[in-house]
Amino acid sequence: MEPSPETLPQFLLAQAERWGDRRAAIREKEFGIWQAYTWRQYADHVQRFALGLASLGFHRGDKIAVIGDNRPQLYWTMVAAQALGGAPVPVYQDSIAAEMHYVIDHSESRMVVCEDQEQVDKILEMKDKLPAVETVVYDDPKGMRHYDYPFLVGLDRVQELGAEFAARNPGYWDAEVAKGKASDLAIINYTSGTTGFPKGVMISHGALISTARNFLEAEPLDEHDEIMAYLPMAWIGDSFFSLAVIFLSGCTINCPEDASTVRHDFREIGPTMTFAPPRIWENILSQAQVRIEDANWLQRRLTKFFLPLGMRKAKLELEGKPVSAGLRASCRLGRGLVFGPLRDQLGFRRIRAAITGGAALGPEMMQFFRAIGVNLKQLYGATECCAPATLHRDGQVKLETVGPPIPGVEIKLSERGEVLIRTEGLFSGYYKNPEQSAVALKDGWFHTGDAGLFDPDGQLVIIDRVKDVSTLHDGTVFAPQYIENKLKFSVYIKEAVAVGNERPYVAAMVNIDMDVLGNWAERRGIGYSGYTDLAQNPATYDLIHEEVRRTNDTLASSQRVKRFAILHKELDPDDAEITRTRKLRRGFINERYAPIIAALYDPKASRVAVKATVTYEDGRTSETERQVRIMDVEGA
Amino acid sequence: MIYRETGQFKTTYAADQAIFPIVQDRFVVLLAAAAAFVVPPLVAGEYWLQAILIPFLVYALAALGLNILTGYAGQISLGTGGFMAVGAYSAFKLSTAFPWLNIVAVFLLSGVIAALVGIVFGIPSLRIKGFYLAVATLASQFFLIWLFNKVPWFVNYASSGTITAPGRRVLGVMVTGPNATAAARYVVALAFVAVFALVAKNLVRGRVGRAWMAIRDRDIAAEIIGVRPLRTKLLAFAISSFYCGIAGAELVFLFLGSAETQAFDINQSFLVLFMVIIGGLGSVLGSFLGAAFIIVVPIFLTNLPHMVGLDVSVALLKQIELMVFGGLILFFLVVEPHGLARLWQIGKEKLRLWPFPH
Amino acid sequence: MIELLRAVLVAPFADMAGNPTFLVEVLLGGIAAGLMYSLVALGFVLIFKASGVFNFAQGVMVLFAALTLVGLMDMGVPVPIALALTVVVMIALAFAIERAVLRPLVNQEPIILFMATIGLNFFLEGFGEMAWGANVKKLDIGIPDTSFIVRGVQMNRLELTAALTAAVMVAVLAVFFQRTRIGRALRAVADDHEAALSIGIPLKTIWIVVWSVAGLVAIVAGIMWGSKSGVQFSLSLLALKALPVLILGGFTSVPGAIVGGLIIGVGEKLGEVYWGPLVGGAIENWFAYVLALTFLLFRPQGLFGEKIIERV
Amino acid sequence: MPGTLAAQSIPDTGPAGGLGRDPLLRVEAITVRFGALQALSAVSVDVHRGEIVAIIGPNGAGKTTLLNVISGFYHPQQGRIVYEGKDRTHLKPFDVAALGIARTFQNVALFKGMTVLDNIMTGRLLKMRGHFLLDALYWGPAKRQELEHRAAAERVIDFLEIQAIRKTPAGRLPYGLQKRVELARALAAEPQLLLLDEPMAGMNVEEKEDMSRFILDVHDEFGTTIVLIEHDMSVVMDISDRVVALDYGRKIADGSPDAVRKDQVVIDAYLGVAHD
Repeated sequence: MEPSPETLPQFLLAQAERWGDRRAAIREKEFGIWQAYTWRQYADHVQRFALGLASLGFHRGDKIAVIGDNRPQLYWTMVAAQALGGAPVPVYQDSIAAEMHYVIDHSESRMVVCEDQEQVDKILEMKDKLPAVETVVYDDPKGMRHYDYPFLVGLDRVQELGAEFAARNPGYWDAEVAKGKASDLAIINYTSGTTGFPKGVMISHGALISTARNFLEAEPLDEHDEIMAYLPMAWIGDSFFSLAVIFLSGCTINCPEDASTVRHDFREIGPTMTFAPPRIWENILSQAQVRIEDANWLQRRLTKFFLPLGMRKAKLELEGKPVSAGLRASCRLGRGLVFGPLRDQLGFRRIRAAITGGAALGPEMMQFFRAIGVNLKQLYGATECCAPATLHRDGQVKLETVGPPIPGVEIKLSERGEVLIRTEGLFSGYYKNPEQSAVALKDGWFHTGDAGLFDPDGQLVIIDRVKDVSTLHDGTVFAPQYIENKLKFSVYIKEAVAVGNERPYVAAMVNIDMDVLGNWAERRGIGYSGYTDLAQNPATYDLIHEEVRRTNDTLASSQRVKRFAILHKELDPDDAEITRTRKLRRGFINERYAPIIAALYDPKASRVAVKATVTYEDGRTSETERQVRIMDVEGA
Repeated sequence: MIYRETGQFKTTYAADQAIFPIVQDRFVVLLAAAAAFVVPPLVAGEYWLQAILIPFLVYALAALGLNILTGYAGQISLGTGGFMAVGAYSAFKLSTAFPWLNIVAVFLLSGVIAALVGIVFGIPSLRIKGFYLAVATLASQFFLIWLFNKVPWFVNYASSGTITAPGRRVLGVMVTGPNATAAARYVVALAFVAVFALVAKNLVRGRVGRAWMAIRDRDIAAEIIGVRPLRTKLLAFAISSFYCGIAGAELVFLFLGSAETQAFDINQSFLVLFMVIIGGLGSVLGSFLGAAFIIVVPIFLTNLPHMVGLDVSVALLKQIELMVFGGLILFFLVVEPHGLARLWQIGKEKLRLWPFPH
Repeated sequence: MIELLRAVLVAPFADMAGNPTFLVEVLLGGIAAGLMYSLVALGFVLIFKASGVFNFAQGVMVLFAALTLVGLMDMGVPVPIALALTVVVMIALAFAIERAVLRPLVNQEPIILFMATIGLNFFLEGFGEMAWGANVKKLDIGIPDTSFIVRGVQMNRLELTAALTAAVMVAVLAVFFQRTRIGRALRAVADDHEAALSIGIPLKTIWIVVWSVAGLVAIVAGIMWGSKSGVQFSLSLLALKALPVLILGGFTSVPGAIVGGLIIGVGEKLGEVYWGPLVGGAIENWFAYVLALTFLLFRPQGLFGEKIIERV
Repeated sequence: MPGTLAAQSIPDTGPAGGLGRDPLLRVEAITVRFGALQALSAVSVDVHRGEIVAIIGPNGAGKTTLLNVISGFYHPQQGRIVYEGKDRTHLKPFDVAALGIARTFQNVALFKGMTVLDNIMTGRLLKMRGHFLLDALYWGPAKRQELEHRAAAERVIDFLEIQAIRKTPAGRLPYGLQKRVELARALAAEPQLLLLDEPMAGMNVEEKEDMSRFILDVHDEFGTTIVLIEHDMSVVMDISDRVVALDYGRKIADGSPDAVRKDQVVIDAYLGVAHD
């Protein structure tokens, strides 16, 4: 029999061999119902598209950029490229033109796969600045009936070419797949680097498969499991689960119909395992809280009674403390009346493992989801180690930690407290960037750039970015991200920036959560014309002041926020102030908001004028003049 | 609260457009249907079957018919009593003229005859709308009752002027006539209403139902996308009268045993109209809820004084009943114009969304 | 087949020509009955014209008025005071109806309001019976129900007074609607509740005024019907009789109600007397409808109603 | 041995391809009077297959009346409507619909009591064959037909991107969405000629852009001939091949968008020069 599978396409063919038409590999909500593709159909489509690519001149070592939402068609173009020994380069479809151009140009992609007219138009605009690109493939033909560019071709057309090609060279497909080796380049994920241009993380088939195997040892999945594909395809979180994990475990992946129907489709499928960054969990919680606030008297009374109980029980369990019989009994009653229905409304009824990763998650979030019976747990990792490095095990989930390493991963701390990772699943360096590779990969260990420590149970605790661990001018060390996460636990605060490096005390700049604040303002009859107006409203300042004071109580006195300001505009990836996955770009922020920071440290200043440049989606910018108030925090 | 809808995704249009897409609903409805066929015949006493359950089923069928015409097609009708009479008298004539004919066939045929009469009286509905149409249906009500009163042929020249249901068997069991047991009559009535409720539901959710609702909501817009107004309205009249015809036949053969035209007068039309309004216009379930409500309330009123111990004259009871009916109509129209069905729907919606409001 | 046609189309006219005095008498009977219908129809038109509500309960209001009057007289209350008291009762009823039925249903579709009046009809029937007892009572307020002969034709004093009062009522109402300020406000309300409200017409008072006036019309009709055929519950079915009248005359015109009533009254009597025997008699209750229907097919908006234009 | 890149052949209906041949719709000297009011007087307009014709003119110029005459609501006192070469003047609205003419209304005429999906499915009634008995049983060909047409309706939903509101009752939708659902219902009938009565009235800039894109997509994708009434001149300039201007029931201009815009008579009509 042929050798055991080493590359993703070989695993795909193995699964197709094993399940054939008996089980669905991937489902897509289209035209109102869930259309399923079995494993054999998945493999057929990949084969036909790969041979089509071959007939268009795609050969071993080539790169193909892929832009669009999570669609089966786009997944099988990625696997098709891998089958020919090439590598897909997924791109964030809502990134601005400059970023998209850099990734496609830097990765020297010879072909680009676009989901629909919107992406094709972006490529056409920058086509002359992309010499390497020879072919653009599109999936949804709508609106492009009159496009007659020689290099533009439909996905079905490519598959027709594939069928013809297969007829002409029968043995070609099996030969190409068999050539695949574990060390071949599987995918290049461009990280949304916090400094400078994104780096192209080269990941081999071996790395992806070994990490998947390690992950499945810690979190077993099989062909009965369902997972949802709603994360951006360019994020390692999606590539790891939607390609590696399903090919190894045989579970089924489901693609929602449209960005606007994700929550509804999530509930329809009721996945058994899901992975998402904190902002998705924050969205779910704040939406739920807004709906709970609007409920009638009885529902609100019941929810407001049982939820705190459930969260206290979850907190005790997370801290390993005993739970009193009375609390346990009332929570059992709560499960029937509130938690069960809540879990069902949010679509988590069948969930076995809900994993959060990519940034720190507030304790309130953890308590809420665990209270309603969702097994939410932390995962820590990075693109450079195919996503998972550590993972909470069931029953040993703790608040402050990100769990022990998963099997096959070693973690140690450098003298400066930096977390180092060694595993078979490490990346093979940054594409065309040996210097950065050398900095990150020293004698087999990957330098994460995160500062951390181990707790007594051997679980990793992440404090902050190594370079952001700052010190006040009197030398005391403080972790901005740690403070920011605590501030973000408040439902009213969407984003927070803690400053204080070389300064007398810690201060903070805050973004309010427009949905929740808007709802709060409406109920109190506070009128407001827009984001800035509500942000600078005295009542908002008092509310946020209360939140900051409450957070200060949980912080050591040296770490407490002495003064804060509410920013006049939301920190936005389009203004390059934060990355796509909402990580702060501190250098850029400190420079742009210098006037506010100065005012924070000028005791006399209670108000500062600020000039704000706002960039619109199509790149145009405009200047506006705003007043931002500064407020002292009592008892800090 | 009791609903768990996560994970019930649909992979075919047939599943998505099923009458009860949620598995919990399907389970409850099938259970209720099975119980309805088994439990009452065994458990319920003669009084319960004869005074409550059988009239409820008969009037539910009539309410279903009127709901199709007024609730779904938007054509007001005060002629239900007349169409029921047509059904009853044709059933009487058919069963006496062709004794060998199976009673089920007799019912269906009398329904068809009523449907033809319905079409004739539906023709004016093309040119006139709203109140004027109510007048046209009133004309049919008075004319039909007068016809059955005046022409002795309809009562086989019986001097008493009443029609009585002859004894007929179905599958060996006596279901009509003097010695048919209440349980047998109950099961036949239930079978009819169950089948025709399903038929009504199928019609309403398909092509025909959409044409009706289009005419009801915006007849101009309906016409412009190809709905032929007269054909659609007449179809509604035909089906509605078919249902009322069978209900009329059942009223005599399965419930009263014998009747004269007085049993089908204008008050019957109002009674069925109340059921449809209180039950909920434009809802199959509403017809059942309305029928149950209108049948049970008078019985409850008559028994209430005895339960409470004060004896009240029959006349006063009748007056109170009238006042209660009138008062209830006003109450429902003010509180919930779409009737019990909408209250039921809101209740169900609350359960499905618990603990969220939207 | 021919003699059937002859019997239907020719014979009745021959009989009419053969005995003119009898014909006149039948005609007079028809006119009298027609007037009764128009009085009831007038109440309908009034409320429909002023509030857009097709008040099915007008028939029972007539009964209610008659019952109150007779009830008071039985208790020995002298006629004029009884009359005054009945007026007060009817105005109180108008207040109650406005408060309980009309205000909550402002701006609902006409069909909802129509059904509300059906509910009201049943409620008042039960309430009337409970309050004043259900047996038939003779109503006599001093208008002699005797008849006299004029040139061989029998005239009935009561029917004449009824005709006179009807004529007076029509004149008063016509002036009321066209000339007075309230009249104009009434017509505005009938057109569109919200629009009327938006320009400051006090909807509440308007409705009370309208229903009170309808109450007075009901009293007059009650007296006429009561004294002619006694106060009993068939009176409440009057509403069904008034429908064809409204169809003929158009829902919104006062003269239409009177003319329509006369046509129906005369048509019914002639039909009953001359064509009735052909088909077994008692065609009275459905003949009016058929007459109205045939008329409706040619002029959907009735004699005087405005032409209904469907704006898209 | 890479194959050559075969350019994909896209069938070209072309916007004004059919100028030479006889028009799809010919409105010949139509006159419509309501009592004394002369709504339209001797208006003649030709619409060729695959064209987008905009009708402009001040309020009360007779634009909607013209659409109503074409769709069979009003029958003109004089003049003829010739569709595909045959005289169609005195047809009933549902016969006009059967010819493949669909329309939307100025102030949205949706079936409030039905969901968005049902509204769109009603648009497909003309395409559904009637076998009543099977409908009653919802079985066999009747059920198959229902599912086929559901799939077709879903394609329209996907085309106009209204997946998220598929099961909401039409009455509850905001104005902009109701307009889009009405367009979806008209498209579901797969018309040859689409009459749009102010499709963008009351919409904000973004909604107008979406609606214009949809109208152009419909024209490109299905080659539908479109006649639309529109006040917003920038929209008219962007999407129409030809512009017809009406004023006081008379046609005062008929030509390319630029020509009509510069036409002094049209400018006067809009700016309200005193009439003789």
